[in-house]
Amino acid sequence: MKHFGSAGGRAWGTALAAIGTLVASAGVALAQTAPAAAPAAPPAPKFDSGDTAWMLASTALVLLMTVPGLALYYGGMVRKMNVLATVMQSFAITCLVTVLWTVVGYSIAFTDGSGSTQPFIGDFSRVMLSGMGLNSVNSLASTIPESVYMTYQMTFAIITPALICGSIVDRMKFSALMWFIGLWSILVYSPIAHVVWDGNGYLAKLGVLDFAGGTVVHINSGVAGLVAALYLGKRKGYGTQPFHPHNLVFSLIGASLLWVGWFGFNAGSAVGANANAGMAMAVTQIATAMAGLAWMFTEWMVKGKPSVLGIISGAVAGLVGITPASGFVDPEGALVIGIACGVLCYFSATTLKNLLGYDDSLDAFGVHAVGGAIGALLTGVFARAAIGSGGKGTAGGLEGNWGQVLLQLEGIVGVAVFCAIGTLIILKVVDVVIGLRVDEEVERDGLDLALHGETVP
Amino acid sequence: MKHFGSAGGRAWGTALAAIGTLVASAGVALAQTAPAAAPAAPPAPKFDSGDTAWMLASTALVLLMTVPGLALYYGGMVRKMNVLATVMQSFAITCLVTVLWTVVGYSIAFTDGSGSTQPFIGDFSRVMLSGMGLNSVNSLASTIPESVYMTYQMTFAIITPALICGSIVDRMKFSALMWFIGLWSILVYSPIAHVVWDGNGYLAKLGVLDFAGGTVVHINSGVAGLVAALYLGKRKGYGTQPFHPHNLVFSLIGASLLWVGWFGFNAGSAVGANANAGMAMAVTQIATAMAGLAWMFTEWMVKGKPSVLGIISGAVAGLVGITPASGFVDPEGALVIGIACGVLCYFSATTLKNLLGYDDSLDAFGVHAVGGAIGALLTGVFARAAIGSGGKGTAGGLEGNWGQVLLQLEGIVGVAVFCAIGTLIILKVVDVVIGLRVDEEVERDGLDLALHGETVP
Amino acid sequence: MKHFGSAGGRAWGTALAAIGTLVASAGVALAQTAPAAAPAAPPAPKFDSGDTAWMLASTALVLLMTVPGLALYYGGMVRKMNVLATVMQSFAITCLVTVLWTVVGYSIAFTDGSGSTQPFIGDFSRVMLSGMGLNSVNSLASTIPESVYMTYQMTFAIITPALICGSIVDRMKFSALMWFIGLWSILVYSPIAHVVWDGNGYLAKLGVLDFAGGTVVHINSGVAGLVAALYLGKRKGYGTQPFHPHNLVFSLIGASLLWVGWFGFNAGSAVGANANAGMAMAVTQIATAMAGLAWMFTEWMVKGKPSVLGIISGAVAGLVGITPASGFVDPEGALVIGIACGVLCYFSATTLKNLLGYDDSLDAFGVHAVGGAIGALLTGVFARAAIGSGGKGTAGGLEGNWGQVLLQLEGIVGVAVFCAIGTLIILKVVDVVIGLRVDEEVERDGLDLALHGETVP
Amino acid sequence: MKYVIAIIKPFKLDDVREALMGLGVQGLTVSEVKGFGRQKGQTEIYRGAEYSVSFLPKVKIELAVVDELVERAVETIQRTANTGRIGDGKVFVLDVAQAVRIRTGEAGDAAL
Amino acid sequence: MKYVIAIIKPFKLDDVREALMGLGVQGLTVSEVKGFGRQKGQTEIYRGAEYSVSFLPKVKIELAVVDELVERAVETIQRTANTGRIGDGKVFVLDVAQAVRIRTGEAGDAAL
Amino acid sequence: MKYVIAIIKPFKLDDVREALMGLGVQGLTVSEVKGFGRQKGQTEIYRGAEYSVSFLPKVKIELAVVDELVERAVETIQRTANTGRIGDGKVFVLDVAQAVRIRTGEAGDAAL
Ligand SMILES: Nc1ncnc2c1ncn2[C@@H]1O[C@H](COP(=O)(O)OP(=O)(O)O)[C@@H](O)[C@H]1O
Ligand SMILES: Nc1ncnc2c1ncn2[C@@H]1O[C@H](COP(=O)(O)OP(=O)(O)O)[C@@H](O)[C@H]1O
Ligand SMILES: Nc1ncnc2c1ncn2[C@@H]1O[C@H](COP(=O)(O)OP(=O)(O)O)[C@@H](O)[C@H]1O
Repeated sequence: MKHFGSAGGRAWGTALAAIGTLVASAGVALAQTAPAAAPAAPPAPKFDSGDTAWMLASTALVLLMTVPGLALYYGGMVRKMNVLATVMQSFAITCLVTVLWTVVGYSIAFTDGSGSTQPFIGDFSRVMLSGMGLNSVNSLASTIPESVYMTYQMTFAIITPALICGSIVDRMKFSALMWFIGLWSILVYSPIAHVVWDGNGYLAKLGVLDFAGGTVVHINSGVAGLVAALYLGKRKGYGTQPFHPHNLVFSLIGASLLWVGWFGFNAGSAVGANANAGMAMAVTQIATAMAGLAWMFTEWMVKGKPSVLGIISGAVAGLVGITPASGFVDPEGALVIGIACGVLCYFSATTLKNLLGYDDSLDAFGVHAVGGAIGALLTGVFARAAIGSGGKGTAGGLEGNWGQVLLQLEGIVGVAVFCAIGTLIILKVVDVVIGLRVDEEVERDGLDLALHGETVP
Repeated sequence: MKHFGSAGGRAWGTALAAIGTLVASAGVALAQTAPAAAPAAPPAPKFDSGDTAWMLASTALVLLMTVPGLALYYGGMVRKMNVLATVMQSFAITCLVTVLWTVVGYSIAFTDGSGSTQPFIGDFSRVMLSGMGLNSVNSLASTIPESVYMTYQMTFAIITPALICGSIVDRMKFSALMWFIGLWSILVYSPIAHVVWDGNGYLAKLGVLDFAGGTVVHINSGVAGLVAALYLGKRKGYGTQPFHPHNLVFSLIGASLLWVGWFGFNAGSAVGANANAGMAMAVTQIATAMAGLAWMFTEWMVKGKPSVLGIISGAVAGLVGITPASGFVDPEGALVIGIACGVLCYFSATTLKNLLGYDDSLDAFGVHAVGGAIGALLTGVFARAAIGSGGKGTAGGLEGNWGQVLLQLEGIVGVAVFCAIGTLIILKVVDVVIGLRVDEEVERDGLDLALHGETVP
Repeated sequence: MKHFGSAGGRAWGTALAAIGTLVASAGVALAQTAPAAAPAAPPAPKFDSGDTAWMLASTALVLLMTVPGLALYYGGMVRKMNVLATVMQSFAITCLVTVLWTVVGYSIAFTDGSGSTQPFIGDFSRVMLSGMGLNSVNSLASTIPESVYMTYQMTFAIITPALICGSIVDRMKFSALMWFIGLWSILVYSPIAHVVWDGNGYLAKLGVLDFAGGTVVHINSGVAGLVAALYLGKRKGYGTQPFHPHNLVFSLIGASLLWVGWFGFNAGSAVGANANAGMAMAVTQIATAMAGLAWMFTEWMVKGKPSVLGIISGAVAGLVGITPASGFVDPEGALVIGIACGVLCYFSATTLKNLLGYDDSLDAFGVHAVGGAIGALLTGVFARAAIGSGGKGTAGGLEGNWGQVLLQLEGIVGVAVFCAIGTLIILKVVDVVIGLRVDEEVERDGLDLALHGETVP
Repeated sequence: MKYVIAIIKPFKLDDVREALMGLGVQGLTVSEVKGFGRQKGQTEIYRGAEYSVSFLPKVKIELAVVDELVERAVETIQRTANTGRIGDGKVFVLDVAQAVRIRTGEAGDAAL
Repeated sequence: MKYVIAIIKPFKLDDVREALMGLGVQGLTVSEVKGFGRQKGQTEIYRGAEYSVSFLPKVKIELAVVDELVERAVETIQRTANTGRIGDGKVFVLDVAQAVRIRTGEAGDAAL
Repeated sequence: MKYVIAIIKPFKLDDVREALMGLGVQGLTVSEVKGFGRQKGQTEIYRGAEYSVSFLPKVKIELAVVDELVERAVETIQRTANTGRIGDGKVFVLDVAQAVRIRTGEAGDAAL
């Protein structure tokens, strides 16, 4: 429990200070550009071609998740007049974050850093990817070229902010979104990725388990989504007018591509083509399917009909839930995680949301934050020593180590709080400077024509 | 010829008995759950990272075939009012079969089994995937982790029953479908997979060649589809009202993803990244393209116009036909198989169907069973010793071994008969218990709204 | 500069003669069919399973680019009445070129050839892929089976002519297209692939850098497109009636799949799972995103709104531009190439096209030829010795070797001129024999129903 | 001449068209509409939100007919489109002041 | 009986329908149309081409009402669909010669 | 005031709209419809099944015009939409009892 005491509090305070430093020094670093000299080429490392092959493929798979996967998943759910604006968000974020990650994001997230900020952010040695040559290696991925690892992680940096859009569709200005996401990517995503995944990261050192991004990607995006939804307020007509999803066939394509791409996400997080990757793929498949069925049957019982939107939402909830667990649990754990995510996310995206009355439009919070938290906690319960880290992994509660569940809880709370504060500040700044929300008339007549000058038939 | 004599008859009789045993003992096995103790971890096997990489990727590719591939291929062909119900079938089957395969399907299909049932089913040692750890290996795939092989085979177990839906769209209850497919997956698919692919399988031992599932997947699903179509009867208005395909762009996307994913299906069936996989990919591409052209030109000559639905149907027919052959034939064999499948499936899905008058709605039988049978037979003709099994393969008829063609025929007939009987029994049971067909009014006004409470624009 | 002198001129003259020889001897070769005897199997080569795994995956990825990627990218942009005709073109070309490549295209492009034609075409030793067995290897890809390399290159041969269709949609007869593309594939594509990529190729020997096809694929298809657009003339109503794109969601799916698949295109061109592939993937991602943003912001400034069509066009322009450069430049070079392609292709597809008044309908020229030329030139500027060929690459202008830029220019001009002449001749022949353009009424009422007997809703 | 507007259930379209042809009607125009009436729609559910579908898909047939045919046309539509269930639809008849065939410029009954 | 045709802005549909129901109207038929009028559309841009959107999405409501209700129905539509901005649309009233309920064959006011 | 309903070939829409504007018409409403008539459709083929397309895509234009303009409007439509080929369509003219502009409440000719 000690992590929740003052030590933990201080640590997270330092985190905010670290971000302050980041903002300040980024300007400087960018001005100087990067220490241009690539380090004198060390003897060429011997990469594993099989691991490299799988990570190249995984990178493609994770990119597929956002474009066109997420674009379609979200695009099919909004009203006809906002379809293009919605798919545009995913595509533009893909472009924007790619460039920012190249410029500074990767450096913040995945370099060592130094001194007191080291647990929270890296350093600027990879600004503009300087020094990343054919022979360079990131210590987190020793059997593959750094260029592959950088690009692979880039695809995670892309999808996370794109997920947030589920909460703010139909009403946020495109220009404001670009600013919001740009700042959020650098100031919230990169630090949290460092904290959780880098060897020096605060939560990594504590021993919080997050195989593929339950906290970094899903709780992070889901909480940011909720904050943004609350800040923006409801859509005009929400709850009174019918908001007919444009075309659920698009959403089904999107969900399917998310599923397929998620193999790259989870099994790719083994950073190699090995038994860990294989088991991660197996449990991902199992939890996803189980959650799809769980949501479907719950809805069938509660509402009388199993819907397409229901089963695909359940599958996505399962994918989210298994994400932190995928390198640590076995098929039985996966089944339980699947059921839990399917059932609980159903209620969080329907009953809970209606009860509390916020307009988390496409349930980025209700599915991603809730599912991510369930998965992160259950990772603490179901982690098996014989599964993690090539067989030398951390035990979870069922194997006697209940302390892991508390650790997981600290991870969840830490990420959620930091993210919420960071998101709120950024939103406020962008709101003051250029305004977040479109005009009432634009919202009423649709964003597609007003913001992008295009329409769908 | 002896296999068609009494010995063969007895063997297939035993098969049905084996299934009986299966049904009986499954309950017991499930009650005891699995022999929990994972076998004392043997020394970690040395997996080939390249083979593993390719099989991970192949698994993703084959999943892509069903969702969204097959969902779209079928979904685009039905009338607008049934589009969501159709894509729902593929997605829900993906979820359902994943869970069943985890619970018991894999164990039945891909464990050794023992005694007199060994040629027909495995045993229950992998129920709940118990004992499948990081170091375990399936003897059919010695260079990759068992978790990968299990998941890879799972994707085959998924797509096979999903294919059946082509015969029963527009009129089957969703609840009945779930029961039908669930039972069929366990009682028909798993045994047939064992019979054809497991080292101890009856047809495998006979020497029937089926590289990637011409019998197990295509004849099996196509015959089941025909039986289901005959059992259910025609759709209301079939032949008299125009059944306008909703959107052939969706079908084209689906066919394309089937094609791309099929590389995982056929080249993946080499279970490694080797020259066999390469040749399987090459012949798959060639036969598919040839069959697409063959169907297109046939239709162009017969009907006066080359259609989108025609060329994509032809390509799928080619993919089906090359499936059993893909590890055994060379490019010239692939061209012949392509032409044969394109032309003959054209006539079976048009002339023959109209002649016989059954409503195999989207031609699961006309394309998959017919194409699968053509491919299986021609495998016997074109198999080349220098291509199969890394160069030490079985010769086909053209290389003098015409007996192989008879063997292939036995495989086709054996699978078809077993499948037809099993399917009929399951349909009858489900029909009696909950009824198979939707109400007339539901069928007339569309399944989307009535069964799933959703519509497409 | 000498390459532009008479020597260069003579060389290109020989090229045309070589093609003449080709046409003449092809008949003969095909008549004799191939020298059937597969060469006495040499000792089985030791393939790298990781390299093979990546190349198998890459092949699937590049196929994904054409079907359904390009089909949708183009299909979404045309008017509703021509959607099916447009997607049909991509699909049918995929089938047609696969067969032609098998029969003769691969042999022309990727065998050694001999004598004076060697710099321009290969020989007929691989007609019908004869002699390509499990153990054969192409010298350009020594660590993988030849079957994989052949199929991988086939996917390039497929997408190139499919790209041309962007210039001729809405008005070319389907039958004429089949003839045009068939002849073009054999007489233009295969020779140019040989010239640029084969070790004996004229431009390869000169030292022109084209990693993944900036000249072979993009300049080639773009120039052919322009010639065809000029030859065919404008669409009826072009410039006066609104040509509303049917559905830009389809185009966005298409562009996304192009992007994802392009990893196979560019990183696959490293022909292995190594650091070169990794760097190629990284710079591809970066240039694409940068170009997407560049086009979007340019349009935003010029026209007042950022459009979906704009950002996806920009991304494709970036993909095109980085193609020749992807194995040679670092991330900073990629950013510059991205900006240049995004901005310049914007103006070439809008201002320039309107100024000159040709109807390059979906901008195959404006994006592919222009983007390809920009990329090819900037490859000469930004090539870094430490990036190319596993670290032993060619230096570009910025590293002092400005001569490379001239070489690149020769490559561009050589390919463009040869392609233009070849394309024109083929168009003329097909026009005379069967006519290129549909009837006025068919054009007005839509190609879907008239040519293919189908419609979209 | 009269202008007949009929709102019917979509699956009856072909029957009605054929019946009218049998009567000698030479042309008609059809559009997809949504109808609101006594017939109640089902409920669509999207995650938390439920919408009762107040508008049901219907087909609108419009045809101009010569006065002599009107009565029989209306009666034919009524009979053919009838299922006896709520929501079968309506037929309305309006007066036509003038009619012209675009191809020829013919006016009046000759325009049909 | 009169036939009322109203062209309104799409987002007003539900309000208008409810207001008419309040008046006792039992049924109506709706279709999506495109309107051309004083209200000018925005510009759509596709690469080099710019199209000023001359047609704007509107909704057409058609309903037959008994004579007594017509005035109030028209007034209700006018009031409810009104935003005060250009492009609000129009209401037209036409005479009905006859009406039939398909389900029952009832004619005249009883058909509604 | 009259209500003009014209069924035309889709590709003629822009021409007709412009011609009517030239005449001083200020507004009109357009919808996509399917027409059945003398013009025969092509055949659609889906695997084994062939459907002769009896309904062809047409565009319906509706516009209310003041009495003075009616004749010229009809004539303009007829002339502009004419291709001389079968299937060019029809123009029907109906009487309008009342018209209201929703934005202002103006009635009669002032509503247009
Ligand atoms: N007053 C009306 N004016 C125009 N259309 C109407 C009117 N009343 C009903 N309709 C149309 O007729 C359809 C059927 O009407 P409804 O009241 O549901 O059943 P029924 O025709 O059996 O009385 C409605 O969906 C609507 O499209
Ligand atoms: N004369 C007309 N006949 C039929 N419909 C009309 C006519 N004039 C306008 N409309 C319809 O009404 C809509 C609104 O008209 P508009 O002139 O834009 O604004 P307002 O109604 O405020 O005068 C148009 O988009 C069109 O659909
Ligand atoms: N009696 C009618 N009532 C309403 N619409 C009609 C009628 N007759 C024809 N139409 C419409 O006009 C279109 C053209 O009619 P058609 O008979 O094909 O050719 P034409 O106008 O040259 O005689 C039809 O497709 C249909 O939409």
